[in-house]
Amino acid sequence: MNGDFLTRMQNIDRRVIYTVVFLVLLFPMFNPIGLPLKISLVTQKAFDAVDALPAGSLVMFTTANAPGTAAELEPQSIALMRHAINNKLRVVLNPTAAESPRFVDGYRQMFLKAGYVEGKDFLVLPYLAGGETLFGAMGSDLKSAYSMIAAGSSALWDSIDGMQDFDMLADCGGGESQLWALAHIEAKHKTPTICLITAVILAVRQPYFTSGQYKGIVSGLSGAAEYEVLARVPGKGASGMDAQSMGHLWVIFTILAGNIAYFITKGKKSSGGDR
Amino acid sequence: MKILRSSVPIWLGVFGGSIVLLAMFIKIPVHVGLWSKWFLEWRVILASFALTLGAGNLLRIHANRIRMKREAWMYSYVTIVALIGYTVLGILFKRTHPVYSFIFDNAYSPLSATVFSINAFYISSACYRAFRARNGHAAVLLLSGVIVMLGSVGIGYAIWPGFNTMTQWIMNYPNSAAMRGMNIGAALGIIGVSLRVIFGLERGHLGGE
Amino acid sequence: MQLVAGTLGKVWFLIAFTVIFWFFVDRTAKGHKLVIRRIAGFDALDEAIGRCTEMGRPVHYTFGVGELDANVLASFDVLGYVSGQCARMDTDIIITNALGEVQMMTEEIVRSAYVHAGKPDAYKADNVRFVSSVQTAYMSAILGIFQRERPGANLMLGPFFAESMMLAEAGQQIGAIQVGGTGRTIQVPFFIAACDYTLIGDELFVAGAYIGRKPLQVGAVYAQDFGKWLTLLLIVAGTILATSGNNFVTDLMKK
Amino acid sequence: MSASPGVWLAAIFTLAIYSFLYGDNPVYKFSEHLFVGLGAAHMAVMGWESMFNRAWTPLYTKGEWWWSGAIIGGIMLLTRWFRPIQWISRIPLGFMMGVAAGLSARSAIDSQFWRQIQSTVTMKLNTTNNIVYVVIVVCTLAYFLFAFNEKSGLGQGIKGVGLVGQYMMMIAFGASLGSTIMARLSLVIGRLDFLFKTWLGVLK
Repeated sequence: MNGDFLTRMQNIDRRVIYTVVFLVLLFPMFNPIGLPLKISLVTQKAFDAVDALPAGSLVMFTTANAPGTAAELEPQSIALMRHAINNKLRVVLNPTAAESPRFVDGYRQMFLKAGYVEGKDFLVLPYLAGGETLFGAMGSDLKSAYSMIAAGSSALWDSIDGMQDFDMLADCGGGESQLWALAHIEAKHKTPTICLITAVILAVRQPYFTSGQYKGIVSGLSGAAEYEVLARVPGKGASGMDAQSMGHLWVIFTILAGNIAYFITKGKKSSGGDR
Repeated sequence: MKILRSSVPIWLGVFGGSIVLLAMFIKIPVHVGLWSKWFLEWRVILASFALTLGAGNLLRIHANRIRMKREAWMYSYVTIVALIGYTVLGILFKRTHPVYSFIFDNAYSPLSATVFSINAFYISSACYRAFRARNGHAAVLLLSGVIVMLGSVGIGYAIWPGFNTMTQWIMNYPNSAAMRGMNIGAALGIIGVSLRVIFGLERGHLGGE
Repeated sequence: MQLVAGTLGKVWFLIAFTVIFWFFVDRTAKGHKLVIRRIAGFDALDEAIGRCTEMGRPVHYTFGVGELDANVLASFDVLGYVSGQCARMDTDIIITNALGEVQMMTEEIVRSAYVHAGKPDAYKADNVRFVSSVQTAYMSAILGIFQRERPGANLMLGPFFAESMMLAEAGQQIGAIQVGGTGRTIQVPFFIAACDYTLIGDELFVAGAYIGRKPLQVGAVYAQDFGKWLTLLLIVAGTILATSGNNFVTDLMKK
Repeated sequence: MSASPGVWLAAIFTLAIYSFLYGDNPVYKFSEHLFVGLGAAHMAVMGWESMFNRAWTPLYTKGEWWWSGAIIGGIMLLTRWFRPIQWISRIPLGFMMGVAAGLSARSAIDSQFWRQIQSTVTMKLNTTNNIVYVVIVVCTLAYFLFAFNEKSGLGQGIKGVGLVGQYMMMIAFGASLGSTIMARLSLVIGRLDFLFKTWLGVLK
């Protein structure tokens, strides 16, 4: 190894890194390694909270799932829906982001296939814009927030007076909706709340779990995998975990290699790409 | 006329902002709460209207691009056709129309998911550069980053279970505490900036000084 | 008038904040010089614009795709300054927007900055662009703009979501000098990783005071600092008292 | 290999976007421009639907008159398209800014400021972890003090404490970056899963 090689390595073409990321992720998808899966406390608690609900309990599922984040949120949501179906829970599906209604259609099909009756065992609310404002409106008066749903059109909807009738609120998204759920619904009605989130925001949501405001958190693809194991509903989450581990290993390797090269060539001038 | 142009927008902002803020504290008179509710709802509708204007701006820019034959102008036709065609389809035939759903599922969704996933490549190359122990700050960043990376996937646990414990600790203490400090600071900044609007002192966004 | 339960403390805090705000506004207006510590991110703005002028490349400015909030408003102060400088130096500035209302406001800000700089004709309406309110579509368009128009500086100040990483890395790839800043603290790490200068959290909100030094804005910074001193006091006193079993501060804050 | 035209289309778009990682090219340009158009259209459709559901229907069928404020404001915004009366659009714009400021201040005071302090002051300094936590909050906050003279003794002190805070923030940033890599990799895994399982069918 000479200094030239090391300098070049520090300023390695991005495309090399990209290609290896692809390969490293693909390899374990074809050759599963079966690395251990450790169930984290947040997922365990989320599962426990749902599992403790007796059959017929009413769950509100607010989702801000969007194509961009679906790779993480969709496996979680599907695991939760299947768990709900197995435990015979009644569910109100509520798309809260403009890109979510298509995903909710998918869950609707799942319920119909499982023999649920729309309007009696489960319900799909229309999408309304508003973000935080919408959560505020739901918390203060659910029925008037959705006043466009005519009375008598659904037995389930008619039996609900407001958020106080729900036994659980599950909020799914990669944005701020979990905070709105806390501020406007959990704080007001003490509805047990869990959230399904992208792994990125776990760091900032964890304090709310510690304080007991969330009963549990399903976070990222690993959360989905753990939930699938707990609820015994195998799905996409578990199959991606090996690839994740390998991807991580590669990133750590590049970082270490980069640092070693940096220290050996330290003092020599490195050109570009190193700001 | 001058008042309508320059002062009315500011004072409406002052009125709207203070009602929304006061509604947090004041229970009686009841109007404050009711008006605040209305104002917040109006804002959502107004944002939808503003989005239409945004789409109009997009159309104008792409039309100009075609007119002036700027770089990559041919592609502007694609944007214009997609924008007008898909909007008409969605409004006239509703989102539930099979063609609308087909495009959403097989063009919009994969495009969106793939663009988002480019983040993975970008973050790995950014980390490659950022995680280099050039100075004290960078060394600290590097160390905590690598520990958390190892602690959050199965392979780290397989190498040494301690990574998992350390990750939990970093997340719950230094990370959570520093984030809290930053949040409190930022909150005060937000309050300062917002009050300037509520006091009617800001007018740059309305073309004023 | 009746207060909502549990908000008395907050009301008093806001009143104190307002009083201090106006007190310092008054002082600065009367000519007292008030000091603010150095913030490298703002000092870098001129360097960034200067480099663009030298290289003949445009400046790119963005607020990200977040909602219209205090982050955007603080960023407006910076935009006003930057677009004025660009007008003076005859450097193009491209602004990309994700919200209709912010698009309209930026049009006003940039246009009036050009007018104030004495170059109303140099204002290019097509450079204040609405791109998309869909986060990923916005990202894909920016990737394209960066490759094709090659901005020499990329200024990202506002309420960012996941687009922060992509914007910063894409800018890094074309060798743009970058300043990133957001009050959404969760996005700060990505700016740290890929930007030359980062404004962390509250630093963004002193933009107006730091750049413009207008009495009103400097007053707000002093009020913000008062809030921080108060917080420090509450935390130190509160935790020490709590350790000895006294819940005075906790109870006080519940009122 | 899938026989569905939809899957093929999706696969082509996936590859088109990934081609940008190699470099800008016509296929990417096409996809990008298409996506920008579709995105704006979808938002317009959702906006229209929401406006209709949320404002127009209650106004028209239930006589909730106050929705008319939003609709009139919206129409005022549209004057932006007509130069001579463009200034009218500033009226709703000013209103929107005010409401946004009010809402921002509201959530900042409550959840970001007050409640964060509240949950800190209840901490008892009887475990190392709690002491570490409180010290870090204090140091970080000190970094964000602005109004002081850097040359004075007090200023030097604040700067010193702030420097410790800065190091603590670096730990937090490192942790965020580290945990984000995982989240982002999942997104690529999702796409690879689609390409090799749904489209090519070579992955079981």
